[in-house]
Amino acid sequence: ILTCLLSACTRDHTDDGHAQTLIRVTLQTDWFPQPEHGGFYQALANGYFREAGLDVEILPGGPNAMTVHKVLRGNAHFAMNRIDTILTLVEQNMPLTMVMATLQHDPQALMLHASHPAQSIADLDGATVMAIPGLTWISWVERRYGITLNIIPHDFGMERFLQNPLFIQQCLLTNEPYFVRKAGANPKVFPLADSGFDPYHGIYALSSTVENNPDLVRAFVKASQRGWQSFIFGDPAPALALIAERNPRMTPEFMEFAVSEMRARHLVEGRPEIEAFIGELRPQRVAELHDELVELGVLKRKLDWQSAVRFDFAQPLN
Amino acid sequence: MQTEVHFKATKGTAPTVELRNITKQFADGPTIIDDVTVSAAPGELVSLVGPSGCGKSTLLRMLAGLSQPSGGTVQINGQPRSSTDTDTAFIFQDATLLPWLTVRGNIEVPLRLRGETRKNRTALANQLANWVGLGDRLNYYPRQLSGGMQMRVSLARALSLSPSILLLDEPFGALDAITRNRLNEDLLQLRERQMWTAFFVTHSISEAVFLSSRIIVLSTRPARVATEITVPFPFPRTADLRHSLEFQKLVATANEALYHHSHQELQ
Amino acid sequence: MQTEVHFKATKGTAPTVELRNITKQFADGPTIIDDVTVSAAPGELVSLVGPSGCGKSTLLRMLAGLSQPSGGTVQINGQPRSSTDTDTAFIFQDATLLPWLTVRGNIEVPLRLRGETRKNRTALANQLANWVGLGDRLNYYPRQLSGGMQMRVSLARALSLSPSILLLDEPFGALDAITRNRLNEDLLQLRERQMWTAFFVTHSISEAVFLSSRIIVLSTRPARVATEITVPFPFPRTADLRHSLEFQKLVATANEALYHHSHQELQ
Amino acid sequence: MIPERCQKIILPIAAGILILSLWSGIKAWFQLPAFLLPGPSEVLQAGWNERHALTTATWTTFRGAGLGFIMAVGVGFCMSLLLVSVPWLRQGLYPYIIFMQMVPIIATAAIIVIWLDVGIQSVAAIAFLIGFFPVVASTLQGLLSTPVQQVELFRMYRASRWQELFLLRVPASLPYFFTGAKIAATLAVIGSVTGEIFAGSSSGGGGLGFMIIIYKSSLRIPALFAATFICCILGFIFVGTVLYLKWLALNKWHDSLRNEDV
Amino acid sequence: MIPERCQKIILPIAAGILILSLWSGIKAWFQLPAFLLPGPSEVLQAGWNERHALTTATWTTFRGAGLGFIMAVGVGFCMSLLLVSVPWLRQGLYPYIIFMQMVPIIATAAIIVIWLDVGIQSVAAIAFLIGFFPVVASTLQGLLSTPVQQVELFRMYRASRWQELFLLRVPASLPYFFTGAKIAATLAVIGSVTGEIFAGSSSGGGGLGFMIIIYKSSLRIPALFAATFICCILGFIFVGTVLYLKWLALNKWHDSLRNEDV
Ligand SMILES: Nc1ncnc2c1ncn2[C@@H]1O[C@H](COP(=O)(O)OP(=O)(O)OP(=O)(O)O)[C@@H](O)[C@H]1O
Ligand SMILES: Nc1ncnc2c1ncn2[C@@H]1O[C@H](COP(=O)(O)OP(=O)(O)OP(=O)(O)O)[C@@H](O)[C@H]1O
Ligand SMILES: [Mg+2]
Ligand SMILES: [Mg+2]
Repeated sequence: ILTCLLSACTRDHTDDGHAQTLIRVTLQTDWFPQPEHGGFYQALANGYFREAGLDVEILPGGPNAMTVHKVLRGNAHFAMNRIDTILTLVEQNMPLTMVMATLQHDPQALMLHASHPAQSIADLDGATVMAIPGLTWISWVERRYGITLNIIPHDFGMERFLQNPLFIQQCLLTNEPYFVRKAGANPKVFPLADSGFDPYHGIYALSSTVENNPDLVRAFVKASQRGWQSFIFGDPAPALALIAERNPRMTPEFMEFAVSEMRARHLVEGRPEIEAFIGELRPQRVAELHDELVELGVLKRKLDWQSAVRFDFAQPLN
Repeated sequence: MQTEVHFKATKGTAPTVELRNITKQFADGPTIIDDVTVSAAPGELVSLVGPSGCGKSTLLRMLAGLSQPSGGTVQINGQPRSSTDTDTAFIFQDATLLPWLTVRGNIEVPLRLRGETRKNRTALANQLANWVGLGDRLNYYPRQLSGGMQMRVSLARALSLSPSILLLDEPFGALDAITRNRLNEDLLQLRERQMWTAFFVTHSISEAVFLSSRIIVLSTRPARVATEITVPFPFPRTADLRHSLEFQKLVATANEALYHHSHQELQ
Repeated sequence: MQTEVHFKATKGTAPTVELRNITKQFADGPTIIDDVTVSAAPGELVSLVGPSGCGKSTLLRMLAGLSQPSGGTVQINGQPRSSTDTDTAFIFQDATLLPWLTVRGNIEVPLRLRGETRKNRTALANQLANWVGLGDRLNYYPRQLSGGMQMRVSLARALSLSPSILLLDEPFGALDAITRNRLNEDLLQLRERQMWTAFFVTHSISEAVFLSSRIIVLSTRPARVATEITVPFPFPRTADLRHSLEFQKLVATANEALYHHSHQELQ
Repeated sequence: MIPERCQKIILPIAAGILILSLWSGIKAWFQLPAFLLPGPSEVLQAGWNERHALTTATWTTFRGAGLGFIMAVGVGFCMSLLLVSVPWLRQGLYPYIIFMQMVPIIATAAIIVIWLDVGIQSVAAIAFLIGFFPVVASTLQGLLSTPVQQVELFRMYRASRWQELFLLRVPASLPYFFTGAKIAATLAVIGSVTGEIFAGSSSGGGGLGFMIIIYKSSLRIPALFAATFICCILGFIFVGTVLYLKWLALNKWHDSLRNEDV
Repeated sequence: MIPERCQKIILPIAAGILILSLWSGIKAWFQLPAFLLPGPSEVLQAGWNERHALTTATWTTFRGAGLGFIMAVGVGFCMSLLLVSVPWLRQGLYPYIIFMQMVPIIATAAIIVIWLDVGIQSVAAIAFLIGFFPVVASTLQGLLSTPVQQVELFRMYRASRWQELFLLRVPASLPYFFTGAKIAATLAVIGSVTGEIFAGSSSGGGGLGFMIIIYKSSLRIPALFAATFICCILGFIFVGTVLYLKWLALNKWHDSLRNEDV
């Protein structure tokens, strides 16, 4: 049932060979259109998908949008998530496979007021943090630094941060700091990546899609890589225009901030020291993460993680 | 100036109705009715009189199948009554009108339940409303009616069908003497044309004498048949009967009987 | 075996009550009451009789201040009535008991409202319940009472205070003749001890003659004072009065008057 | 004295003005910044600036809530009829209807989105789920509260169950039904907004719940208040409609509407 | 025939078994994996595995919901009394009570939490806000539906407003009140869970709402179902209590409870 839609596409593909017809592909993002999705919009705007024979539709997400289920039910071909989530899902026998990275580094961070005495996450023992309960990083940092955090659920707002000089909340590097600064606060951020918790953000699909349609996946990955390449190193304007069109609340100023933050922190292409390329998934990093997750008890058992990630789709662009 | 009401002729003939050795007790309370046996021949109108609270309404409710006797049986044409087997009209002690329906609507209720066509319903409701003197109040809601008017609507409603059994629980109690007498006479006329067996609860002995062929006097705590008075006047009766000496005499006798037999413990 | 009820003595004396040129019209309807003027001297009991639906209850409601006349005034001791100025007890045409209270609770309602102590309340409720023949039903809920019993509870409730003005809307209509007569007599006795001015609506002319000093006969559509009958019998009256020839005669005359004056258009 | 009709308009307006000045007063007194409590004028301004987005959003929410509300009232009403006519069904099923109602929207939303996918159908389903029980609870109570005497009257005339239901119990239960419908109307809007928050999507223009999340996550509190305010007005329209229908149905005969001068 | 008492127990159990087998049946028929629809046994298993966390969570939620419910019923009841006694207040304020109900919690959550801080008080406040209106709507309708004749009786005896309210209108409105309370009981648990989503805390063990987000964000669907199921049971206890109190208050005199054999 799940792949019904997909197989229809496939037949389309084989019947018409390399004719003009484009293959319809849907990409489910994890939030409303925003610069963090820039590479895909860039690929769309600059026609990279089209050139790869794909007619890509990018679906917006939102808080609590159950994107995984969309993929599982075959309503979306590709979706975004962190590798640690994918591993937990695979642990529950969900047939998912990650095919490329979008971000080499985790954009999540903790946001504090600059005046806050803490200098790193290690100083936060016993602190109250507004975060999404149940996320992997919480147990990670607790374990890593031997601290306990008092988690209060995230309300997707920043009013309480502004109100309370000792308030700490989970944020995206590219997002909340901009707004609170604009509201007059002076925030500082502790990127979670600094704690060693640094999962890939990536694109995943149903394992069956990956196995049955490697060409489609390859084409999609390649076009996406091109999009990201152009977005980060070239002119992001086409993507930003598209994003602004679909999400009118994206102001140029905000998007500029987000893009500059992504560039400055090398979120997409990776920090120089790891010598990665855009879209790359590296077995060693996945293996390390997997082991740590098992140790943390986030994963209850060891997985055959190689089957959850395909490293061969993303190749360096020449 | 009475309006003639053209009721439908009843299909069958009136049934025999019998209460046999009825006793009644509510849950954990005392026995209310103790071994009451009363019967009405086809087409007969039997009056029930007795002190307030003795159990008259309860007897009618059992006749209607709305309440089950604790002992004894209710028989109709010799068969035990099941609640749905005979056309019965019941004029409750209080009018029990539906507050969201107008006079017309309330009178039409039984006809609607019987699936009568709109045209028939309207025609009959008009006639009946005129008959009870409410022809100009057809569109009033119950809350706009006086107590007596409400009872008259209830009467019209009960007679809109041609029931086989008619149970009347003080239908004329809230009416002035003149309206009451007129309706008494009309009821007697109706009796000639419709075929029903009726039980009639009243507190007016003269009304009982005028209308019925037998008067059952009940005693109280518990209700028992104290005495039975046969009214010998032949039918059809007319208004003039009331002025006859025999009538007056019988009313006096009946009053005596009621006084002696039913109110012992109250005196 | 009547129970003596020891009512509190009324503080003041009974007031004069007057209806002056009262007219009444409901919203967009016809005129119901047209220029009715009636008065009752202190301590007098005035009966109102008239055809069903003529406007008797409406008149009482205006006397009670529950309804405002469209024209004319209600005066008490020469002052326009405001709805809260005089102790008034009203026995409604239907019992209007509170379904969640027992007989005792219902009788006690006015006493509770007056802030009577629990002890006094209980004592008086017992007496009154005995008086209306419901001494053994004190813990019954209204739904467990017969129609007549409910009216008697309503009567006991009305008399639990010693009102200055007593308005009775067919209080005995649902009672058998014997209970009715007894309560009539009790009411007359009470009248000697409590000081109230009363208006009494009834459909029984003999009851009206027995109880009141004047009978107002109303006509209908609209209600007007058709005629007034003065009852010459002196107080205190006893049950024997009913058997006197004068009494019977007056009842007959009054019936005639009612018949001639109030029912023209119905005939 | 002021005529009654005018009072009914003047009093709420007066109360509104009072509330507005209280609002401004509190803001001024505690010197609350806009992100905690924006002033009325800021909200108005933000609402005006966002008018295009908010108009589409309102329309989307309106459809979701309307659909959910109509379903809640319709299905709830039918369910009450069913439950009152079939006692064993009532005894067997009623506990589970209560049960179902307890499922928190956040959990339901997740499951509903999984089953129905994101979109108006999910939003409507959530609004339906949340408004359904009040209708059933109220209407059922009304249907069961029909005076015994009236029921007996119908039994006397050998009314079919059908007739007893539609000619007697249903009209007698109307005051209760409308109370339930009023509650459902309130909950429909809030339900659909909450539904959008948890299950909404921006495709096809998100609804008010979607806008609320967007404003909240970009710290545009005056706009958030404006969107909230529109939710209120929307709900108000729903409730107003119910109240008007109630008036139409009951004013002729029911005490509650002649009792207004208590 | 089976005695009535037994029926009241047997029928719901039978229905329960039916529902369970339907559930398993659907799962088996469509071959649904656990993340789409976990089977009853999986849910049970997950619930058992999580029993410690869930027990504390249940207790937390219970307190929040209980407090919120008591406040909703208490304040709602008092508010109805106030609104029925002061007509101009009713006309002026009622629209705003409806209004207030429409505010999605997410919009006010920040303010509530800033004022009251995270913890049971905020959770209860949110539960209160959600359950308040149904009580007011139902009770007010009941208070206004008192038969005119009974009101007149009290006026006759020059009952004070106070007496009219407490000796007449309040008892007369009980059937309506309990309907409202029943709805509020349903909403209290939902409210508390929603409250925890915005104002919960992991210290002192988060409530069921908190657990639900955890399970949801880590995609542990069977555990999510188990937590939801406990919400239902909790709500059931609330509603059961209300129904029992209703029975105590009404069985002596009200038709709805003698009508059960319809
Ligand atoms: N709210 C109302 N709206 C319109 N008409 C009304 C209203 N209340 C009463 N009436 C009319 O007023 C008239 C008098 O009613 P009322 O109850 O006073 O009669 P009554 O003399 O007490 O009759 P009964 O002896 O039958 O009790 C009736 O014709 C009735 O239809
Ligand atoms: N549900 C009940 N539970 C207990 N007792 C009841 C119930 N219904 C009626 N009774 C009792 O049954 C007796 C008879 O009542 P019923 O209504 O038959 O009297 P009645 O003869 O019609 O009196 P009335 O002339 O006053 O109408 C009364 O004593 C009453 O208290
Ligand atoms: Mg009776
Ligand atoms: Mg009257």
